[in-house]
Amino acid sequence: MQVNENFEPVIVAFCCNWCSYAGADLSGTNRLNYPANVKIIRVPCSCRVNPMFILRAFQRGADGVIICGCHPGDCHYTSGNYFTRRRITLLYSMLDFLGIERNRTRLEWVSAAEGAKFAAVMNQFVEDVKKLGPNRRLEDLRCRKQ
Amino acid sequence: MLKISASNLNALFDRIAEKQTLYIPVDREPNVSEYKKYESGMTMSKALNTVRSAKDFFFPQTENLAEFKVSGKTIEVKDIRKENEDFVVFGVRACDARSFGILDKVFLSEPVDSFYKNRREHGTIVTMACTRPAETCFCTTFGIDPTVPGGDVSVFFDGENYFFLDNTPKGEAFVASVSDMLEDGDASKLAEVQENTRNIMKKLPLSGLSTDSFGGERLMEHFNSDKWAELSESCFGCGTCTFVCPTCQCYDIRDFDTGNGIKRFRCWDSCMYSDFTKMAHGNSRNSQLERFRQRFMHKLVYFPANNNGEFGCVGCGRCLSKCPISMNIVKVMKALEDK
Amino acid sequence: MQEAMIKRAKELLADGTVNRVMGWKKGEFAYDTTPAVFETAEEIDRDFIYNDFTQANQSKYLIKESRKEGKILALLKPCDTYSFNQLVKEHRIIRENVYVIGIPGGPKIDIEKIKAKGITGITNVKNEDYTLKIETIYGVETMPFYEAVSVKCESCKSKKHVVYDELIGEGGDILDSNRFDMVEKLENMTSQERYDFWRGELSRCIRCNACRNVCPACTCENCVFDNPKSGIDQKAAADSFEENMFHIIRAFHVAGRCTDCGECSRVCPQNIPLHLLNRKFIKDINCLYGEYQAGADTTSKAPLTDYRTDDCEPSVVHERGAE
Amino acid sequence: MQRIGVFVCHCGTNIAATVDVKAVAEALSHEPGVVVSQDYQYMCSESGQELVKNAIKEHGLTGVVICSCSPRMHENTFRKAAASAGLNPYLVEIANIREQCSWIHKNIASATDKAVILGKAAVAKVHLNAPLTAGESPVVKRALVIGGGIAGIQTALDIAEAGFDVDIVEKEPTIGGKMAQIDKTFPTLDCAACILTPKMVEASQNERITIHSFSEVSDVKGFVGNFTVTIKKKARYVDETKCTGCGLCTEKCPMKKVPNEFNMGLDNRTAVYIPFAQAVPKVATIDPNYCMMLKNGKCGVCSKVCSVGAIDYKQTDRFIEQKYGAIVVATGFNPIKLDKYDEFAYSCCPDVVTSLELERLMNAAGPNGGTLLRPSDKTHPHTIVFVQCVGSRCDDEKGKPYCSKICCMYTAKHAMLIREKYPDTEVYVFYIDVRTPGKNFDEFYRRAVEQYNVHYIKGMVGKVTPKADGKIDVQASDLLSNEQLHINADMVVLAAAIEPDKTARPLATMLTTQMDTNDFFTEAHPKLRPVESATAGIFLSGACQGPKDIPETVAQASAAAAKAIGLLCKNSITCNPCVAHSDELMCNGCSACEKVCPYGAITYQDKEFRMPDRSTAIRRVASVNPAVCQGCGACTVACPSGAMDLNGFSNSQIMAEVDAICK
Repeated sequence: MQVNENFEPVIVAFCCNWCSYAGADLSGTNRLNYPANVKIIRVPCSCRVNPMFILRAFQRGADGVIICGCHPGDCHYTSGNYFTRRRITLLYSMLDFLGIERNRTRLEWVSAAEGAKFAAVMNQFVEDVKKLGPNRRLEDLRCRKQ
Repeated sequence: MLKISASNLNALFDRIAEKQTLYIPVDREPNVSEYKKYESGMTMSKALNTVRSAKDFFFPQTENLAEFKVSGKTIEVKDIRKENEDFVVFGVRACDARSFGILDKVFLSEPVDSFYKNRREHGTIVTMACTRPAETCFCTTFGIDPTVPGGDVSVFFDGENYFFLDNTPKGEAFVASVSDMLEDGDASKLAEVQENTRNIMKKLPLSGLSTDSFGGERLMEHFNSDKWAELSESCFGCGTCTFVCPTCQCYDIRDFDTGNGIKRFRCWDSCMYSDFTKMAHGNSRNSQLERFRQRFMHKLVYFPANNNGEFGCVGCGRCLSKCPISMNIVKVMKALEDK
Repeated sequence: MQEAMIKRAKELLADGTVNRVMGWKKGEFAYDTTPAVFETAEEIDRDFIYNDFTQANQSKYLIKESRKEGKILALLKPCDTYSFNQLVKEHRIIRENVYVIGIPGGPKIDIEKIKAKGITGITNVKNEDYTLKIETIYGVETMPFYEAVSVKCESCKSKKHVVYDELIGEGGDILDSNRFDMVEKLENMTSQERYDFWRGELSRCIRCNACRNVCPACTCENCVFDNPKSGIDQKAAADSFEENMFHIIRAFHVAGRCTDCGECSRVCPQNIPLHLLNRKFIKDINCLYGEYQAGADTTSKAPLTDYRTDDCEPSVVHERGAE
Repeated sequence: MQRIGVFVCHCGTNIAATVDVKAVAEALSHEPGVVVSQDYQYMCSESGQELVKNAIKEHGLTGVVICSCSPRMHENTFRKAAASAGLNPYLVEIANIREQCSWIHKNIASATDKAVILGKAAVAKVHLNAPLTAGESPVVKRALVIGGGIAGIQTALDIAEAGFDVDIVEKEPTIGGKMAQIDKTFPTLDCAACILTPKMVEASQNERITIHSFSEVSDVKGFVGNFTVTIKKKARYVDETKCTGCGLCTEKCPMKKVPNEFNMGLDNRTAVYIPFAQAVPKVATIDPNYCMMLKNGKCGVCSKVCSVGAIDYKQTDRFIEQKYGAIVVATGFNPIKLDKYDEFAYSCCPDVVTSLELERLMNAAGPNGGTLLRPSDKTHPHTIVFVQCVGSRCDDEKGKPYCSKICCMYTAKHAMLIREKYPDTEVYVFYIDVRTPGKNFDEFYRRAVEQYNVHYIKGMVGKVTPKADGKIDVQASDLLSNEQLHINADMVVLAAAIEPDKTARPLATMLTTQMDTNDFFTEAHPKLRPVESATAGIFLSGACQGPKDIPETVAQASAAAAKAIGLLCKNSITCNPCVAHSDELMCNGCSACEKVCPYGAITYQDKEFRMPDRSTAIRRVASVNPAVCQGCGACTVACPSGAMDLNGFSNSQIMAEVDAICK
């Protein structure tokens, strides 16, 4: 596929407060670079991420959405990320079923100690989304930037 | 009368479409038709009527009214109205053709709805006389003759040729614009076809339905009828009847925040919905009974009361076939008149 | 069958077991039937009908009806019993207030399928040994019964009544249905093909809410799409996104709760195969988290309120074959 | 109209080097609602905070956005500053432009752009922030300990020592638990009774401790600081307050053929009984399954001999209700039942015993007065085979997947004690691995091998077959020398796996605490909160959380006590205000939220509502207990109607952030 070098995707990352947000902080503390396309929204737990939020992001112009939470078994709230895993798996599967490109969505487990993983995941994700180009299948034309 | 043979109909369509947008009913599935923008090679549907009515052409389901550009703390209002382009809708049935008259009474009376007016002025309605009505048809109840379908141009089919009769100056202009493709023809067979159709209409199961019991005079009697509870009992409050109805004209106006500004749009609303006419104080009709009653009272009582006895229903029968629970205006009329 | 149901309903009314009967009422035509509540034997004698066209799932009405004074008789087809059970499980139906008689189910006929043959002016439809004899004002037409079977009955999942107080006729079994065939077919398409397919279907949506309002799983006091506070309320699909959004969120909200009764597709005036979205979730749940049939019982944990520590990762979606 | 203040921190050069802070402040000043937008060298410094406080007062701010380091660093700092200036602390939002912006990006233009967007998102969110007040919930200054084994006793003693009332609920007639049945303890070989019974007495004599023996928890309601527990005091047919424990009734009771559970059924007791001499409370209990008076109304001997009139055949179960601030679970363990292990002939051969049975056989208060004799013929065994890991580390469903942890050490103890007392006895131990982590544990095991010549054989016992001559054939493999062995044994001792007590699961349901698949209670965090359950106010003591030896159990018991004391010390608990709440008008009562709540914070009630159509209806609606909710938000997504929302992270707030980021 043709990659548009000038395409700067909008990436929304939902990070749980206890692991992944802290992991993102750690990658900052360790000065590990990842693209500025990624904007993080802090949520208490990955299980707070409602499918509505993900669709909303695509509607408003996001080109990729990634959810990060504690590793299974390490959830601050003991079971939140297990629910996340089921919900998000099903949602992503449905988006795929509707023909939305799979690589626009991702779920990753990043612990508070995994600053390097956070940066690596974001680098990879941004690259994958760049390859896909702008989100056209799940955008709201009314929201497209003029 | 001017005519074109059935085999040349598509050539006519091609010609019309050269100059303006043409919409014709086409089959989506066997005998399930919808209006489509004509593209060369499309075949006009033989189904009696489209699933959705033709009101969309003048009163679309959603329509942007204005835009507000927001940057920082400033708001700029943008008038997005623009003159529509001319278009032709071909194959409208008598019932739908009548529905435009009803919509006109709403949108073209003061204050005039400029969006509607704009579309109306630019649209030419070419109707098609019915020859094979369905059991759900009851247009004759409302004084409609499906064999004389009205619109700007009426088209009649005698089995071989389509005959054109212009009813309005706009219709006249339309016929003139394609007259080189038309030829004079013998319309003698038409009367027979029409008579035949009228006879079928008399045999239809709903042919005996009458509006005698309805109209503005009997407002309180019908409003207070004890039949509404039973009639509305199984209504789910969906908007199917209103959305397939050619005369339902209620809408809501909403603002959509695009992130960069606001788009103000209107969209169809349904009096069957629980949030219909919701205001700061709440809803004016809080039970499904009241909402259900509103819809039928509007069509059968309020509308004629305000419009010289004209009813807000054209008997197209769409709600009869599409209601998920098969509750419809015919059942309501029969229940209320049975006094 | 209709006679047996009427007889039993009248007995239960007479002996005071119930004070109302939920059934179907005759309509204007041979094929239109309306769910209705009967209060007297006379009403039943006059209007009660049960035939090849009584498709409507009555479970949802019982939410309201089971909260009224006295017990109501519900005549439930096998598929309806699943919806009923699910609603009992979600505390929406008060079980004690409903007397359930399991009645034989379909296959039911969809009049639209008859009309799609170009048959019109229908005055009567008779099932003569699985050949439909359709009387019309234009003459008599015939067609094979199976060609008119409604979509929801074509891939019937079960003839078993999962809840009842008594049965009329015989109970049946869970069937080995082919209901996931179309989902599978779509799964095997490319992403672009699937996208085109669904755009074609969902772009017809007129947001009449029939699918939602008929759905026995959609029983919210106030749907998020009607609630301005939800931030996603919408009255009409003003953009293709909103068409997708409505159907994705609706399917998601009923995921693990949808019994696959097929009412959504039955009532869609635009013939959108909405049940495929629900079936996709059901298929995924079955494949990924173990077989689960919503409504089969009132005690099991629903797949989305449950988890296993060794559940698969969402990457299964990304790793599934080529896009 | 909102009046929002934006404060952009330079963080020295940490932010300012890559983000044009002045441009960020300028850009955000144009956002709707923003009335002041400033930048400053160090916003977290005293003078930086002053800047914020003054702006709040001067501009009457209704919301504050700080663009600075991670909220994990200074969110509290700025919240406190806002509060001191009279602004609700939850009207402060942080845009993380250091860790998540300036430190990871090199390009000033793109880092600045991103900082502006993060700032806009925070402004959009703060528009929707609601002032939140942390609720207070009073703490009942009384603790409940469920289980009266060494764990429960230790926890209760520690809590009482700290000055709080504590109740022990024990299902058996006496406290003491498993440790009371043990003969000696490893690795010191001191007598278990000698160290346990003084503790039992101490507990009974402590004024702050109430022991409900022969009792069970039948219902738990409430939440941290305020549990209401119903305790079922089972009928023991003896008035506890009158019985002096003289034991005359037990001597005179004619029904003497009741299997003695304290001695693992190896001998008998009477129908009216005191489990063992040092029982606490030392009160007789009548076993209704055997008492002839209770069964058919004929006997009444105990009643006649009791000089204080304590016998009461008409006693029934009594229920008492008590309020507690904290609950400690100490339900302990049991060895698994071995009836499925036919290969070890446990069910058919009396000389194949479990380790706990061996404890009783060797105990001075046991069936044989401390002399080790074969149960079958009361002869002295000369060859004893120990089988390790019976049901532990098992893949099949007969056993348990985990290591029971204590078996290696007690087997070494048994082997050593036998060799010490009966040097003519050969002792074989078949093991998979010998696991001896623990202070002086490996030394202890090596003594068994080196000093006491216990034959440790790495290998599996395949089959145990009782022979006609009374001997037992033990067929085994020696994995190290790779040969098949047959040992002609007199006794076989099986180290049965241990499992949580059967009462644990129903209890966990009542307490809304979590359990793993093996029915061990799950701790709130495996490393950092090992003695707390995820449910606030419920603590875990001893083997109910996982297999443990005595010192570990006692350590954890004291730790659980310390946690409970920490809670009881408070007059009230400050609740996290960022909790879920349910909009009752929208709630369907479907229970989806309740099912995903890990804390049991959601309950349902039937409430009367005035409906939109002016009728009244009784509706089942969810309500969240803010003292119990921890604010994860799982319920908000489980709820299809959107009735559940989360303070501080509401649907509209998160969507406002999404919108701001995407536009």
